[in-house]
Amino acid sequence: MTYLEAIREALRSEMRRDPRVFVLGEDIGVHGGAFGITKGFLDEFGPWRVIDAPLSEAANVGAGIGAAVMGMRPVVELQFADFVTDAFTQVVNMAATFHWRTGCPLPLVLRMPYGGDVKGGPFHSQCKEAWFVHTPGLKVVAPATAGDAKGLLLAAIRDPNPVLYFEHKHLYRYRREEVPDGEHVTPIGRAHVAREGTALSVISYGWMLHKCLAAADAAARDGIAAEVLDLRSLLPLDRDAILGTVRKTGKALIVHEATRTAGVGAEVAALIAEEAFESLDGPVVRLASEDTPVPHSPVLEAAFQPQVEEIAGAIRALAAY
Amino acid sequence: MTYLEAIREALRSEMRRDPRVFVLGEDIGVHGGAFGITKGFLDEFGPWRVIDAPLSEAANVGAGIGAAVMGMRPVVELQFADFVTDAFTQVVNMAATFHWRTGCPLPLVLRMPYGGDVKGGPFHSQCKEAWFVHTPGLKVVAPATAGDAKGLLLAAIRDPNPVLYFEHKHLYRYRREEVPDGEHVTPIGRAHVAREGTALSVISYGWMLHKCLAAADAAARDGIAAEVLDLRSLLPLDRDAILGTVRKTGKALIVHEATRTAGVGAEVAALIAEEAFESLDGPVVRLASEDTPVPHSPVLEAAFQPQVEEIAGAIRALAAY
Amino acid sequence: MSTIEATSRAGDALTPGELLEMLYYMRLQRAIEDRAIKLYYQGRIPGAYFTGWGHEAIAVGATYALGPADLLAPMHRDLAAYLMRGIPARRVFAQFLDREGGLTRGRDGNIHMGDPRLGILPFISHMAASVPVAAGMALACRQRGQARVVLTFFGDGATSTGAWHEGVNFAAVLRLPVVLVLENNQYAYSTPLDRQTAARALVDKAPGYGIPGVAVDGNDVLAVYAAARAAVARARDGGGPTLIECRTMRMRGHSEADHFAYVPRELLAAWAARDPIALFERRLREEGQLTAEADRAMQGRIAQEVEEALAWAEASPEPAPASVAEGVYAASDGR
Amino acid sequence: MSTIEATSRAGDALTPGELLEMLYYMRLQRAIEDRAIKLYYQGRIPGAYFTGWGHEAIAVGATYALGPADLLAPMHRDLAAYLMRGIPARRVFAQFLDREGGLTRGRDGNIHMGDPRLGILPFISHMAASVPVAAGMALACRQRGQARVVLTFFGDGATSTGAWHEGVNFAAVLRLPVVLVLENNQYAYSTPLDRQTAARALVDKAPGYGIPGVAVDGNDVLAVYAAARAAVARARDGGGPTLIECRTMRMRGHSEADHFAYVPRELLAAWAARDPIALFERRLREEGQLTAEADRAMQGRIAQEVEEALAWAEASPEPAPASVAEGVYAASDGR
Ligand SMILES: Cc1ncc(C[n+]2csc(CCOP(=O)(O)OP(=O)(O)O)c2C)c(N)n1
Ligand SMILES: Cc1ncc(C[n+]2csc(CCOP(=O)(O)OP(=O)(O)O)c2C)c(N)n1
Ligand SMILES: [Mg+2]
Ligand SMILES: [Mg+2]
Repeated sequence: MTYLEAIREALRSEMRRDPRVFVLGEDIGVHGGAFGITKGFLDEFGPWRVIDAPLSEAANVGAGIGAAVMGMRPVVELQFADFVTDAFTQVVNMAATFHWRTGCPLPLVLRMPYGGDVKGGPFHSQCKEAWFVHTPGLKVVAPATAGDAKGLLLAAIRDPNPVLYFEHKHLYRYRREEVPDGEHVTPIGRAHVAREGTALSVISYGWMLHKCLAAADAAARDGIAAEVLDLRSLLPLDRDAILGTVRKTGKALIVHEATRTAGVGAEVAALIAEEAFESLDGPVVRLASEDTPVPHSPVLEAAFQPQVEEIAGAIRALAAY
Repeated sequence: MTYLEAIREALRSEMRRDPRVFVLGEDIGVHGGAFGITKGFLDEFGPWRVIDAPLSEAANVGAGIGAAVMGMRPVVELQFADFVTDAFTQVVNMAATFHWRTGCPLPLVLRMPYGGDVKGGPFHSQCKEAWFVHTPGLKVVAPATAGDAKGLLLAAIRDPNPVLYFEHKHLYRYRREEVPDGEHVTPIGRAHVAREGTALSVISYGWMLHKCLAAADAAARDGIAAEVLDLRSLLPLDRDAILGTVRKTGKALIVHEATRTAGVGAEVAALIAEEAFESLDGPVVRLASEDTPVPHSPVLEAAFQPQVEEIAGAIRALAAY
Repeated sequence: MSTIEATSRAGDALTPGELLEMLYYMRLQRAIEDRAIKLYYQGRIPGAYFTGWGHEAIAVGATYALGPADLLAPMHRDLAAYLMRGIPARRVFAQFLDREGGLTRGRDGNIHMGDPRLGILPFISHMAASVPVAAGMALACRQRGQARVVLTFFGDGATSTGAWHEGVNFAAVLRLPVVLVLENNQYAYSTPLDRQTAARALVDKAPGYGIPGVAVDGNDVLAVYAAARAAVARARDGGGPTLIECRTMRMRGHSEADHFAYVPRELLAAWAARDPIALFERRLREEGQLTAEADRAMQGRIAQEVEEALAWAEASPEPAPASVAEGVYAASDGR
Repeated sequence: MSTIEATSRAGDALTPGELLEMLYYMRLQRAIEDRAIKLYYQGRIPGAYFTGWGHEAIAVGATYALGPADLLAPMHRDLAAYLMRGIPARRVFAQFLDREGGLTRGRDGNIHMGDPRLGILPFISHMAASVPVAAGMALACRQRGQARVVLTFFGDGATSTGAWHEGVNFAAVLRLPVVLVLENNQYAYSTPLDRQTAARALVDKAPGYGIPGVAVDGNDVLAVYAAARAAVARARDGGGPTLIECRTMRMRGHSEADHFAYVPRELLAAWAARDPIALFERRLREEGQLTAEADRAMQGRIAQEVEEALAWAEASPEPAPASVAEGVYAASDGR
């Protein structure tokens, strides 16, 4: 099934399994959501579990928090992750600190359709996961495959903490994979070795993971065996997996779609430079989008984002270091 | 004069110099601001240049943007930097992208009273500068001394871009220094070597700079000559100064008050690990606040923040590496 | 237009015991705050200290209208509401002193406290941030078919925030069982009402959300109670939210560090003559419900409770520094 | 209550030439969008494409009330407003095609455009984010003693946002020269009005901000013009903001990708019979202001303009990939 279908199926199966789970967001009921993820949900679950909300992100996220305080398990859909800036206080101040202040759980999921290559421009394409990774009390996940889209959504819904689930819009229909049936839960905080290798470690997540895999294939034709690590969880990061792969290969290339400066790659690089320093046989290299807003023009966006060629080039350069 | 007085004097002198400069914020007129920075301004400049605004951060920042669009030079005071989350869309979407979208300048300053050791707790003490450092189109500065408080505020007001001016509340009255009279402008993007040394580089900013200097003094008594770099500007970072000091000493310890994960220190460490790798004689070490909200209890806050002892310990350990 | 001025008195529906209980909580709030102000000036309360001096009739009158299973999302001048819904005075003092026994165990300070287990949402600094959350709490009740009501307090300044607007609108559109109590104390920090809104009255905002609005004398505990009782009943019956504008005056500085020179002293004097506790005492005395003996007994009880509570709080330990990194994430949802 | 229903027609105050100019801009918007829809279905417009089909009377009627130095903060269904304030059609097409000749030079897409040099604030996606900015533009005029007015447009959905509330309140408190034009087209994407607000009418929000509110037929360009002209005059005279609710219907999908099955077809049919351009044409014909000859000439002119504009846009180059990192920061303020 597609990445999009995996999200839909995970959401539907959790709503069938647990009556506390419900969805809330703009245009998700009658219309089934801007991307059609909740199509058919209103008929199956009714208007109190599939809530068409007004155009008010702070209220919608806040209402999710309130319902979670009462023991429900809300899944709030942001129509585009970009609009979370209207709900920022609720996310980073109200939700993130709630358990720490009260000792009570806050089982809230925010579905964050994010990322570029959808001709969306600066306000429909952003990758701002680093903001939330810098916010203690939140968890942040970003599946790259249909299987993890399901597995991480199940884990997020069952987690007693606020989880930001970054679902990549370009992957919705681009990825189609076998997805295990039934109880397929991907634990939060566990990275995945997407490709084994020895020459260097390529660390990525989301849409860029697939470009990294393609670049690793290209490098393999030159005899370079790159290991590719899919982070999957961004907060908490899987320190053991990151340090493990770097200790194994001695070199790290970090690739993400978010803009470079102070992105998640900075944290990964810093972690490596501090804790795997003795294993390093080369600089910790980052490849990321340019430090600009996301351009609307496809021509510019292609120049903005890391491309397979560029990643392959960086793999070769680092391998040769 | 104190750090606080330096801010007041800089603001006042710019308002006298340039009729386009005005201040806007909650309680800044009749009352002179929560910290008294604009005391007397209403009398001197009148109600259209010292604007008491309603309790509405999005409107206040948005109004600043609108005035800047029209060629004014607004300085918007957030009562506490923590409340910028209510204005997030205006800052990161409207202001940050404005020049890029239009080619026109947006000379806006946001005054961000931030930081802990003021018994303020989780919603009056945060250090969230990294969010903005990850937002292309903004500039971010964080003076540690009264001189730079003045110099960077002059630079920020004269800059044609939106500048977030992080003024540390604990430093308001804690720091008292000679401040050069008149045209004393600290260029944005230039770090400052606050102490020369050869054994290792301690890189910091804001309130922690002073703890680093004290720790360096302590280490000096053990014969360790630490160089201390005051970043002053966080976006853009002074790459040359950072790489220069690390190339000189071969070791870097980064210290900040913001929480550790994905803080500005991560970017600095990543930069070093990528660009100064060959000069490194030891791991790039970060010392930062715990990954928790800022605790209100002074006992807990002391445990939360990096302390001089701890920094001195890290200096000794890294020097001995 | 749905705005009406509530003038009815509901005193008749309350028993003498209930009336005295209301007075007790008003006095208890005042007594705790009185004591806390002294602690503050002794430098024993870390950080800022906020009181609800002048707001006691609102906190007590509104909260008294709630049923046992109802929920509360208070603000920073409603101490009595916290006490009435089950938070003991000793934990309040421990909270003020940043002790382990405080509601937030030293994590947050002053009146930023609550207890979800008791149905009390803790307040955070960002004004009106509780309003959408209160709507969500009401939503959960509605989803489960529980006839519970959520009462939330906020200030005149808070009505200018986007969070307030969005939260009220959300509750109104979904006809959620929320009671919206506005504590209009004429100022938001130093900002007077006419710099906060150009509306003739804040209650005029109600029709813009399609909800009833009512303005009451916020210094008259029974008027507040009557309006809240009607709003609670309406909410419980599926009638959706009501906005209750309670008009009062903030009788001290914004926080105790604030000398509030910006407030005209005549304004304060005029309101001081209408102190909500004194007004209610006079009425109860005139109606024979507060005898000199009952009065003395209540005062004695309160004095003793305050001192015992403070002693308990002072004996509560400081939080352990070694625990600083703990408690950020819940390990399980406990259900 | 300050809300009144505007029924007056201001047509008398306009010359025949002005009336035809209004029709011209309404038709020009329609013609450009008509052409752009074809381009969209040919896959030549990258990303989403939004039209203002049905909104033309609002865009033109309100904008026509502005003086030469006035300012505009439009939304995503107001193409005519951009054109009337000086943005040439060729740059609009270049914007739609993401070309270097577009207003944002390919940086932003579709109608996210403007030109501060022409006094037009570019719209961004976040609904109502322009409203506080419009207030700030008006503030700058007020600070400089300029008698300029800022007119801003927003949708029914946008009124639910915190940004809208805060911006309107800010403008009202400072009595800034802002005209607030609400394009109530019954839907926000798939969300019908009764799921957006419980208010009897959106214009009922005005008294909550202490500003006048007026509701007009948004398909009657002269009714919109009359209301806007009064509001512009009031704003210019220091009377502060006015809320004008223009009632219309979104006649196509939210964007061209949306099949809007959620809109009852009878509703669309009812509004289709009241197409704002057809209504105005009929009136002008009946009153003899639009002769068959003038009509043909205007249609011809528009057709030619559209094709020339599109040709220019198509000849405009794609942005240079090498320029991708440029233009994030201004080097100087150019003053
Ligand atoms: C979003 C936000 N902005 C600013 C502040 C700073 N602040 C704290 S209380 C206050 C005034 C609150 O006024 P009001 O809502 O009327 O409540 P009152 O204190 O008068 O009871 C301000 C401006 C805040 N807490 N939250
Ligand atoms: C803050 C925000 N949330 C969600 C969206 C997604 N979105 C784009 S347009 C729209 C509906 C807008 O409705 P309205 O304001 O009535 O304008 P209309 O499109 O009907 O003219 C939505 C939900 C957005 N752009 N901004
Ligand atoms: Mg108040
Ligand atoms: Mg609409």
